[in-house]
Amino acid sequence: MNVPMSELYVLLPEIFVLVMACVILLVSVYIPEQLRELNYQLAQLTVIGAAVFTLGNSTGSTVVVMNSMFIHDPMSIVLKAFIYLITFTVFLYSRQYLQDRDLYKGEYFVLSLYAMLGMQIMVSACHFLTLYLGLELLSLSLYAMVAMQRDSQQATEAAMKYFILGALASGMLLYGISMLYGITGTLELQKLSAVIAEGNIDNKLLVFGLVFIIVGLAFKLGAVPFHMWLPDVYQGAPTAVTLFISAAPKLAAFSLLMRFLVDGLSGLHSDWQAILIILSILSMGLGNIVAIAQTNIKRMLAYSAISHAGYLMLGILTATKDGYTASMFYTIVYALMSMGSFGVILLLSRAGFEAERLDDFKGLNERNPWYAFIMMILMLSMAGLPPMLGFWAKWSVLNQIVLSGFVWLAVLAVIFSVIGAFYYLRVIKLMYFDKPESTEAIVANADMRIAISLNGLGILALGLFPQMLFQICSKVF
Amino acid sequence: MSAELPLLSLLIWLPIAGGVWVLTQSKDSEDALLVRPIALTIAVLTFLFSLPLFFSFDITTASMQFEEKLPWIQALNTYYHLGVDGISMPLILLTTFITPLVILSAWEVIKNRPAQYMAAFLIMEGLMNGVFAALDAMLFYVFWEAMLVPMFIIIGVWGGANRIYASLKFFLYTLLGSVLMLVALLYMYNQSGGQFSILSFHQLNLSSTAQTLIFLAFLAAFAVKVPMWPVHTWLPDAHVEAPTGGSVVLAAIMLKMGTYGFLRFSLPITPQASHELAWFIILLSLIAVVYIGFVALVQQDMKKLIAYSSISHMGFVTLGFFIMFAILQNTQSKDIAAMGIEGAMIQMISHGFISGALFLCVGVLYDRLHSREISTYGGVANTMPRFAMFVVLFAMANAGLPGTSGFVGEFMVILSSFQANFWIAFLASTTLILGAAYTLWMIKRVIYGSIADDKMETVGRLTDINARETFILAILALAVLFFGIWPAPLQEVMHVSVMNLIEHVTRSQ
Amino acid sequence: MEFICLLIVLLPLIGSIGAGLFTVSRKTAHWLTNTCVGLSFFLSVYVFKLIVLDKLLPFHSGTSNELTLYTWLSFGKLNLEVGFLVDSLTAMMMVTVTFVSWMVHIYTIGYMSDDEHNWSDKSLAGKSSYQRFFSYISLFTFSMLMLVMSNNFLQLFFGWEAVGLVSYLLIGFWLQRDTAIYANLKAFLVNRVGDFGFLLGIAAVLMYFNTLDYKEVFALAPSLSNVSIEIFPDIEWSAITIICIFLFIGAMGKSAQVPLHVWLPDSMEGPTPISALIHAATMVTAGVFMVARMSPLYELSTTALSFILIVGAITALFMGFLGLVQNDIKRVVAYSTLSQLGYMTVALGASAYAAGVFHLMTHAFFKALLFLAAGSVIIAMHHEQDMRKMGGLRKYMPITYITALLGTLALTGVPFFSGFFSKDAIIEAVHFSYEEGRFGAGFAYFSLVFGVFITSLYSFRMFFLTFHGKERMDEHTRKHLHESPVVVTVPLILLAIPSVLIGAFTIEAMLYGDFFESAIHVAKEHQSSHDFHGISTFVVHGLTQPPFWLVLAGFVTAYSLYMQWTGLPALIQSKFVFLHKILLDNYGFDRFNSWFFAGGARGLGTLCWSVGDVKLIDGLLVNGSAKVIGIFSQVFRRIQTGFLSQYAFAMIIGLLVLLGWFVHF
Amino acid sequence: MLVLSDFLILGAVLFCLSIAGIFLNRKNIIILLMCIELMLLAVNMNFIAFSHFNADIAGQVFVFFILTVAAAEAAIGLAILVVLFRNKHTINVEDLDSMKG
Repeated sequence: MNVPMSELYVLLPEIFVLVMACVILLVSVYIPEQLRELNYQLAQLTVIGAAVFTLGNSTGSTVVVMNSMFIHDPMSIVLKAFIYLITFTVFLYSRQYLQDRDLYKGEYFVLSLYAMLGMQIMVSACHFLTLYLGLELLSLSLYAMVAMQRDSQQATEAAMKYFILGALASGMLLYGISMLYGITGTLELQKLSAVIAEGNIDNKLLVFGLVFIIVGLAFKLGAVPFHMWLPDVYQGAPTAVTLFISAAPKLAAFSLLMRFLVDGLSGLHSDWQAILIILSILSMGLGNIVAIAQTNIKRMLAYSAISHAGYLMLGILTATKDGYTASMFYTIVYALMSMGSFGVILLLSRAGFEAERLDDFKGLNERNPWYAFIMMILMLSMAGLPPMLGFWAKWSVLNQIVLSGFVWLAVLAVIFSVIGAFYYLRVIKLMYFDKPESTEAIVANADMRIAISLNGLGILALGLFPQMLFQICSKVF
Repeated sequence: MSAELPLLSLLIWLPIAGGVWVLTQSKDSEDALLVRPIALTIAVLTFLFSLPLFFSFDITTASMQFEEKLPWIQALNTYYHLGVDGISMPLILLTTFITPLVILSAWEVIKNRPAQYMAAFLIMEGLMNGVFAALDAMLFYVFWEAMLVPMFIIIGVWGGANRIYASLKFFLYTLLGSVLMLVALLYMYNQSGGQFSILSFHQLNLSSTAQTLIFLAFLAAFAVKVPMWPVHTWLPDAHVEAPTGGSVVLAAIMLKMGTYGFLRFSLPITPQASHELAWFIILLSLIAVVYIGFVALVQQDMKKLIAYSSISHMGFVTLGFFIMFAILQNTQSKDIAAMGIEGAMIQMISHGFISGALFLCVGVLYDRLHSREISTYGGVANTMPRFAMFVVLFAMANAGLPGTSGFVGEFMVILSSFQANFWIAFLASTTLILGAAYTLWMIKRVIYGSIADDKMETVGRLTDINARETFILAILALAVLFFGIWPAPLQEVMHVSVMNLIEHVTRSQ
Repeated sequence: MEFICLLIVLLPLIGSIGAGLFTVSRKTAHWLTNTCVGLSFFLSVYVFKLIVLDKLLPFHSGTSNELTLYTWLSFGKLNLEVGFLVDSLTAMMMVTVTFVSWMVHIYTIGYMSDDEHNWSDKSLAGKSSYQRFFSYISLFTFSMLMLVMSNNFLQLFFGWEAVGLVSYLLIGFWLQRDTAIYANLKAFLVNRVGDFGFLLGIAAVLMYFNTLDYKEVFALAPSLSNVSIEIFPDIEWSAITIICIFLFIGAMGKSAQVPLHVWLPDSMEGPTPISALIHAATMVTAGVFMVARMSPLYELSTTALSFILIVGAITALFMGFLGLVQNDIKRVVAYSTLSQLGYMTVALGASAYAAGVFHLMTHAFFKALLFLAAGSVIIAMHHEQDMRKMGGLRKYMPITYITALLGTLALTGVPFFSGFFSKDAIIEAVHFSYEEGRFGAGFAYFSLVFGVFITSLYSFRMFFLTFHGKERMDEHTRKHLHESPVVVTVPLILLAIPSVLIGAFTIEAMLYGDFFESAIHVAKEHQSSHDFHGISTFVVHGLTQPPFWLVLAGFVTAYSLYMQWTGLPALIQSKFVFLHKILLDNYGFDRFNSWFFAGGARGLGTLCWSVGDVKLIDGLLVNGSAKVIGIFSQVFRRIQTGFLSQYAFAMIIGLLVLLGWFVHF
Repeated sequence: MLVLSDFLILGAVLFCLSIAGIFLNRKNIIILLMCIELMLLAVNMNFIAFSHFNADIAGQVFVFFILTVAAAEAAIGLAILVVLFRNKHTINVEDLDSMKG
């Protein structure tokens, strides 16, 4: 079969990333110690290039290529754009940290790039096969990245857990896919929804498949009760990796939900709506409540991630365009916030010292008011307090569920968010009200400082003027 | 009639910008000598800018004045919409009036990171002005919530021994209230066809169940802020732990936001529910007046005592608001209803002066002996006669002595509530006795008496208030006396708006 | 004229501010205040002349006796204003107040001259006490004038509480004395209890008349005579009665009527000039004045009048008894004041307002005189107030002696002395209303008449114990005994004159003339038909009446007990030890109050706080919920066991639950 | 003659076996890896059955991909296992509990 050039052109970013990843892999094998910067520079170059290619081809129209396996639509463009942005920033943040820990090798970048590639594919997949492959590409790279710090017991343990459970989850996902395939006889999402729309299929069978698929998705998203891997992985993985896991894949997971539930199974929305409600309530509740008891900030943020997954689903479960917009907005905002928070953790960590205990934040305001301020913005934003960006994220999803009549769910959500506010405030409390344990200055190279400041201030500025971001998201659907 | 230069925006952003600037001045706390004048200048400037609000205010109209309207987030159809009427304008003036005093009161007292302290207050001033000036629900909510943060920091950083507990309690308590309000706002946003203009909310006609739910949601937010019994327990803790300035702002301004909310949201948006649940609010208010009065009586900590007295005074405010319905039922006289509401509003303002002044007085003592316990003192008048004079004056004002602003509000509220129901007035009037009892008993134990021998080293060595402190207290004393002797100017500005409010409420029932 | 009236009020205020707020020398302080008050006295006299003698209307170029200064607040039709109403009653009060006040100002120069001794040397407050004192009494004069000249309830209440404030400040003037600061708190709170009723009364007035202006209220009053209010479910009260009784509760507080009298004896902790000015002559009579002012209302409710009658009678009699057992010279006078206030109140209750006010005036003079005399004695005795340590002062301080004698005679009501006329008038009135059959009048009549005996008994007892008999003070004091300085004696003399004469001069005008025509309104059926045939006949008639003989009896008893058989009192005391206890205990009022009200309130407060706030609301609800969440989080984190198999298990369970929930084959 | 349901049941049984294996097995991680392979096989069984009975080739293509991924998965899994063993000197599932709560 021959693929026309135009279709390849659509695939250009993915191809480019793939090629570059392989290049870096080879380069990193042959270059000597002192040239390691090269990996980093190449990796960043790759990301930038991919961004250029993607945005360069961002006609508002939707293109389906590769025998309707690969879709190129506004949503995929926006999500990819943010994935690039996040990956770029993640590289920037992690640099120092990796150097301190002798992880500043090719692997990290290669694997991240493969993971990014996986996400790109997931984001613009419109066929079960591409979805599955993208997912696996992402997951496998992540497993490896978690285990990358070979001498760390925790890291390897986390990797193991992540791997086993991940495999289990994708197994279930596959099983669900196979079911749907069997029932509908197609693997294409559009066809699938069309077939369901005809409505001469026994709903029960579909729901049977649906449940398996949702389990797979919920695992990726870290929704209760499929969240178990999340705290351990966040805690165990090297912070640089946690940073990556906590940010970009959320976007991919969101697109996964969208592709499966909305593009594919919109016919069953009454069913998955109910399931999502249950999952989101559980996630918001358990995430916020258990986070209170944590003493390790990475673990705390893990639980907060779980609760955020709950809020994230609120938008989708309304099964309306505005709902999807809201959820997308939420996901993007969350990714940015979480990136910032882990960035600050990286900032405080030094060679041989992981700033993972909450107590490591004690008296940060005295050690360095500026970073304390940034962290405060991030925490307040996570807590969903105006005028931070996080507030508008919560606002948009709440607004959607109120609009679609789930006022009780909204009330529940805000009450959980108040409970959640407690542990974010505790971080602020530690930074501002307590005396520092160590007084040594915080060193970071300029690009890092600038990036983290931009990240924090961006959260604030976008919080004051969220118009732009709202528009971007609302254009998608 | 909007002024040439955007006054309200100025009142909001000048302090905030100034605060940020002050923050940047603070490399270390030594160069504070620079920081303080800057902060003070900004605060005073803000006050000066707020004066035109009062003097070029048109008291013949109930419509919004000094309006500003810019698109903010088109996606949500919310606007940067500011404006004041007779209800909000006095409160803005109160804010701009109190803040300079607060900053002045911290002059050489705050040694630990003064820049951040001053900045926090300036920023808070801006945010509070925002709350009072906002005519867009979302804008209002943003200011309303954002305000918590500086206060949280102030209590937590410069607070007393138990400050962590107090600050978290303050924050979460208020947050819990306001998030419910957020849901209500969202609900109305959808009801009103996707707009956030408060004034358009006033025009909604909601089903009675919806009204009740919305009313309760608002109640959750405002009752906590006011605070009304039984959600008041954060206040004493917050006051006790907060630094003097914090207590002043908290008591003088923040509490007013709750009551302001009732006027701006609850009454006009859900008149029917307000009417149906008025008895409930009145009940809570009376409990606040009587029960809290008794509680205040037995406090051993001066700040706690004043905090409790604030709660009981705020009980008068809520009473004055919601007695309206009963009055309109008994006597169709809207004037009397207005009397109740305006009395309550005057009570808000005067309580701002009085409680602020009392907290400053406690602060004066605290700065000298670092104790808030009543038992630490006794016979202070012997060593600080000038101070004693002020304290007694403010205490009397707090006890509602005619000729001081403290009297006006209580008088009007009692007079009007008598027309609603004898027993309400009866219970409300008990504050005459209780208020005098707890205030003057404290005065007796702190100010009067001879200095016990074991206190010769502490109380015996007290130095009388210096020029700065005298100035602050004198200004407040003047305000208290002026509005006590001639409250008309204050009442004129609010009258039309209040009448309009009453009209609106009665009409939309 | 407007300007003059304004001046009368403001001069004392200016004096007060000048002496109080600015640091001035003692000289400046007393000159300033004295001139101010003196001036306002003369101006008052001028006004009195114009109004009473020339029968002019003061304001708006002689067209009205009402003047509005400014609008305090206004709601639509309802205006709350500050203004003056100056008629004969007001004018009389103005003169009395300013005169007594002026006297006291002068007297104070001498009395407070060595005030430093009352302060511990470290106390800064002691340094400026002299100036402060003048500032206070001038402030009092201002407030009192505001009260009497007011033309509406609002301003009345203002003055009402303002005098309360000053009294609070002055009772606690020696703030180093625990007794003093206890007394002033007590005084203020008890007065507040009264004001509590008063305020409700005002609220009721506003409700039924929809105005607070005297004139309008009085005009509307008759039309409301049959409006009724339902305070307790289905128990109807006449609105007027409610208003009157509530207002009178205020009067009970200020004018120290049983059971709100408890503050007055303790108020003697204040310096003597204060006791004279505030707690005898002027402030305590505010209640009487108020009721007289409200006569158009009270006339409409015999219920209220009877209530007043009975309260007054009880006060008059039982407070008199207490005077018998006191040894503190000032306390004797204080209790006599209480009982005299009872007389006035009874007069009001008998709707003989004129008589009441008449007695108010005479009493103001002679009681101020007695207090100042007592003060002069106290100075001489170096602040020793116990009569048992006095005696035989006559030869040391003749002027004081004479004036005190005159005062005593006036108080006991010996013919031709002012007290005689006023008291007889009252008794007459009560007798009339007894015939008229007003409820409680009989009791009142009896207690007043018997009260006369008591009065003369304790008065002469005090007189003899102080000035006659053998000298019981210690050597040191005796050596330094001498007549008080001129600034003290002059006021005594100046006060003695009216104490003796004023009654005879003014009785015709005030009781039987049209003096109060415009001011006081008495319903036809309540007016006594007696008409006046000149002083002499009045006196002759008086001689035939029991009161006169009772005065004599009192004198004789006192003489025989305290001059002749001086052992007797002790004997009687031991015989009636129980009775004596009760009297000393002031019928247990104080103990009851401090146990029930003070203690009860504190107990209730503690309960509300420690149980209600701390335990229930804070402990259970607030911290409780926080704890619960904490517990939850501890429990839930257990789920995260760290074992792979459990993680997998959780997922499987989740899967199965979802399947079970949503897939039903 | 075999019908679709037979294959599906077989697939289901295999799937259940693998799941049971994952959370019943408390000892050896290698067994977990095997279970995962088994699970993928179960899925493959489904796919093949369906694609055969639906006469649609896509299912079988999918299976090839699954097999490939499974291989990769196994590789990574074993790699992690080796690292783990080097650190902990055990491959006992019970011992992977350093992080909890």
